[in-house]
Amino acid sequence: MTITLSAKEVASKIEENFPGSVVESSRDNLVVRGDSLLDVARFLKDTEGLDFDFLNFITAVDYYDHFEVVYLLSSLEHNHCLTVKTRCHDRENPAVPSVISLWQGADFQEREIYDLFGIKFEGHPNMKRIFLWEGFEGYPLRKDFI
Amino acid sequence: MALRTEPFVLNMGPVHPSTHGVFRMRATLDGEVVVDIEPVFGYLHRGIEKLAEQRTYTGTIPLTDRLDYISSMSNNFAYCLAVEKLAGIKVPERAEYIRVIMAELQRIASLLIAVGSFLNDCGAYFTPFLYMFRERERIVDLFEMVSGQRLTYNYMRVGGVSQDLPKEFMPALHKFMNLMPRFLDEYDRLLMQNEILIARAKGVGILTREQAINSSASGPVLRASGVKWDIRKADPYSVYDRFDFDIPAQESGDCYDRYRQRVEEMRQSLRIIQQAMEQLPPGPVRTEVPHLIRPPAGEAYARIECPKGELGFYLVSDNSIAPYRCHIRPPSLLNLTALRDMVRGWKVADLIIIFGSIDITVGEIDR
Amino acid sequence: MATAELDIYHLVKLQAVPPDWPGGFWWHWLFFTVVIIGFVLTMVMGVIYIERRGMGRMQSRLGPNRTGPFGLLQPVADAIKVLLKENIVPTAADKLVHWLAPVVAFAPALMLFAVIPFQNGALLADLNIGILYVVAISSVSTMGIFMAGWGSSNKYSLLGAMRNVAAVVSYEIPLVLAIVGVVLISGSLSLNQMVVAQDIPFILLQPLGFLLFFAAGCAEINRSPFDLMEADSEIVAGFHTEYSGMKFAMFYLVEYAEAVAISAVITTLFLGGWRGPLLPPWLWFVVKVLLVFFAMVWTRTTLPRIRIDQLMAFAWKFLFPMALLNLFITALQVLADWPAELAWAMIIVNIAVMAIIILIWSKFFFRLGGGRIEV
Amino acid sequence: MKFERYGIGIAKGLTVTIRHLLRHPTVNQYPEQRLNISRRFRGNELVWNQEKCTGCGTCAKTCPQGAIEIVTSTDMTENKYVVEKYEVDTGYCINCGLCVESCPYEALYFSHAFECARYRRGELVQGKEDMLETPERKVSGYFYPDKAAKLPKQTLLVEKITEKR
Repeated sequence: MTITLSAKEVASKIEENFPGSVVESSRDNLVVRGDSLLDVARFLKDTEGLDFDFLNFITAVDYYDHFEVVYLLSSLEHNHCLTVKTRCHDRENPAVPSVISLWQGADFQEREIYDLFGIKFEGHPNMKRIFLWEGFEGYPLRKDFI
Repeated sequence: MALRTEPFVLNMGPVHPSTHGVFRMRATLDGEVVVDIEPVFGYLHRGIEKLAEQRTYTGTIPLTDRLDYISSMSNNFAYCLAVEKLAGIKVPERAEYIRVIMAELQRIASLLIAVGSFLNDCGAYFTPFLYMFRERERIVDLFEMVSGQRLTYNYMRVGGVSQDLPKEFMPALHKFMNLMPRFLDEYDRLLMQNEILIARAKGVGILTREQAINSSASGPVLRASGVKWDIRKADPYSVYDRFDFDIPAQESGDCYDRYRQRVEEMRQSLRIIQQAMEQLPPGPVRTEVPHLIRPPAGEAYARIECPKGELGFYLVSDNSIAPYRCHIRPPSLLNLTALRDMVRGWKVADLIIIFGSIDITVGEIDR
Repeated sequence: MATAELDIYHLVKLQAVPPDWPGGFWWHWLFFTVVIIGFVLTMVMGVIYIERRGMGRMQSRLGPNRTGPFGLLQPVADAIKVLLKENIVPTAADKLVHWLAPVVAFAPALMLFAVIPFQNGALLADLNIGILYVVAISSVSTMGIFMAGWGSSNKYSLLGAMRNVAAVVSYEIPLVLAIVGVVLISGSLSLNQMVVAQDIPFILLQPLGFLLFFAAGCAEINRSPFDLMEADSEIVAGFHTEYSGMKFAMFYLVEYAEAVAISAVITTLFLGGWRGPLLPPWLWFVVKVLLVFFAMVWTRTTLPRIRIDQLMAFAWKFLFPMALLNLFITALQVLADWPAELAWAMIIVNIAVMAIIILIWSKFFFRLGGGRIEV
Repeated sequence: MKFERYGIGIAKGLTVTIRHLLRHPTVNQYPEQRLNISRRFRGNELVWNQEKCTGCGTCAKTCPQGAIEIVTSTDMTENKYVVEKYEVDTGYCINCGLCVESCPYEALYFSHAFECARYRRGELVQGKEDMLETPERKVSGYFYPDKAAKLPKQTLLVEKITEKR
């Protein structure tokens, strides 16, 4: 049975290594600050007990005042999974560090989020639209795009 | 004196006999050797995630039929699981078993197409494809008897299934069950040990274990690379923990192993259906769920082992009648991530086979 | 060998049909030209029908049965449909080469039939170097196919044409060596004499030669497992992607005419052309040609395609050495002057030799390339 | 080709195809031989029962495509709205069946006919009058088991003995 790790204990571990990077950690969601996302992700992937080697999916949700990028990580040997979120409040050009260096699976999903939400992922080699054509202006999945 | 050849770009355009739908690859070739490949998506983008935000929870079910239109029963299943997890709805026993039987029949039908089109890409001139469609026809007949349609079933509802099985379903399923294993054996005799196919597919397009995990591949592609990871065993949903079946896995992760992996999985699905038929309890098939469900605000992610891999629905609800956000984890798109590394250095003919062995449906890639 | 003792005098008496049969030379020429063209076109129609109907039934579907009784007029319907289609020439195409390619490809397929005997002595030109003429002419059609590939300035057809040239060049050698084996036994190059000399069909005396010739022949006209030139799942339709209308009909004709030609050569060389107990000789010839063609349809329905570098490896590393070995053993047998009565022992020896050579060669010597190149 | 099995695999494959020559093909000739479709078939036409329909408009609200257009007059005769206009644009309809399931008065059914192609896009719109039940527009058994019992049994490929394995 896949155990969803409780965000609290993982948050405490992250706090030790990267002070001030966890913005909010309630029972089931763990919100990490945007700029320290990459180190937290590397920490989650490489530490012995956690080793989240499988990235299930990345998606984004538009909550009008901020965007929330949701990562679901899971580990195939320990069979546990964790949801990590990060928020970006700037609506003009939101940016989140790209995790493609850790999980190659993030490649198309980050391009899709950029294409439909407009959230740029720094460090992504091929940051282009994936579904819509280059000349398309506006980002369809935003709540204000009618 | 090295012969100076400069690579040219070959456009395996949206209209190409073996791109399984409107999918385009810009392949840079040096003679016959593939130097680089860049997939181009978006020809079938219908914006299903945006549409889902304007439809009620029940109205989105016909939308999920059109995602991976070759296995729409599994899409319904995943979506209904997600909504039930979000709203905390309990599904009656009989509905659970009917869902398992339908999902496994859909797995066989979808894997039949995957294997049929892979062998057709290898060059066996349509024969395996037509044999496969003859067997798929028997399953689609059963689906038509139950749901009324042959491709977009729209059979499962939040809280169970829309209608109970008709009387003549079980005898027909019994007939199908004792016909199918013999077909799979005949199918092995046709091409499994064929020397030409072995020469063409063995050792071609190898996806190593680490590469598969790192590029979030799932389903037969992941298991063919030697990772024994199947959501029906690792994270059993619905009543899958009551059946005993095993997870086949191959070792080297080349095209031939993916083909063999899919044939093995069909045999395991037959075992599951056999057990599910015996344990099918009587009773209601649907809990009383209001037509316009208003799940409490929150989010939920439910995933199933669909024929292509791990299909998941991430639903965010704000206690209104329509989902606030509905993200679909597309196994076909994520299995394609490693296509570029698998294909570089092989020939044009291998590019087609490797692409065929990943088995994608464009409806699920572009959503 | 028994046949080597037959002197020329005896051979001439055997000929039922005198060389210039219906009157003078010109009558003979006119009669046989009409017969050949009529024969090739009707055989192509029949062969298209057999392929579509046979493949249909093998794929548990019906195959054409709407046009005419049992769908017999389907090839005619195809021809009319293709003739009425618009003749599109791509703008960037090299007009002349594009237009000329089908003709250059079709002419040799037709010319091949000049030396094929329908009945004892009944052939357009009883050349005494018949088989050499066949080999020479059959490689001219590659020019046409390459012109088509280059002329239509389309990347897919260029790939198809390049593959065709590579395949035909490397399969010419096993083809010719297999023929030399037969020539050694029959003692003459003329196809007519070969059939006359076939008291025992050469397929029994030369089983390995037959297999080599069948494989190399299939590769030459890109059928069954070697149909890379117009591999529809990879390079759309190979060299005739950009052809439509009349020109496509010509290429369609070329493909099947060459298939009939190669089957005709196989029947003449190995299955004892027109020789057969009851039926009239020319009917035997037609039945055997259709039988060999059905074998091609059968392999085309079942076997997947092999890759271009495997095609080359198969030609150079498998067929070519086997052909040399076969030639060497046949030469030994001819020198050993085997008595005619013990012919059946010869058959068993040859079949055993074939089995041994294939086993040894495929077990130890034949390695396939890895296929992946560091890019 | 490594022939380590000396072509036996190829030979086995060839026997499978040649054996198919002796078997009965699984196809049937559509216009002449017709199969019975499923009793629950969701044909691409709707059948509407004028008496039972109270004009509540639930079907129009449930349709995900908004293909049903219903206009009722305001006067209530024996607590039923008089339906003036009831149109289904079968061009938009995706045959999902949610309207038939949601109708509280069982006034809406699917039709059992599947040959409803039209030449003009305008003809796809089904008006009020050509949605009533007629002998050739039979009612499909989708969601109504009693109506399904009256329809002919579905022909299944499983039961058609086409080949002995």
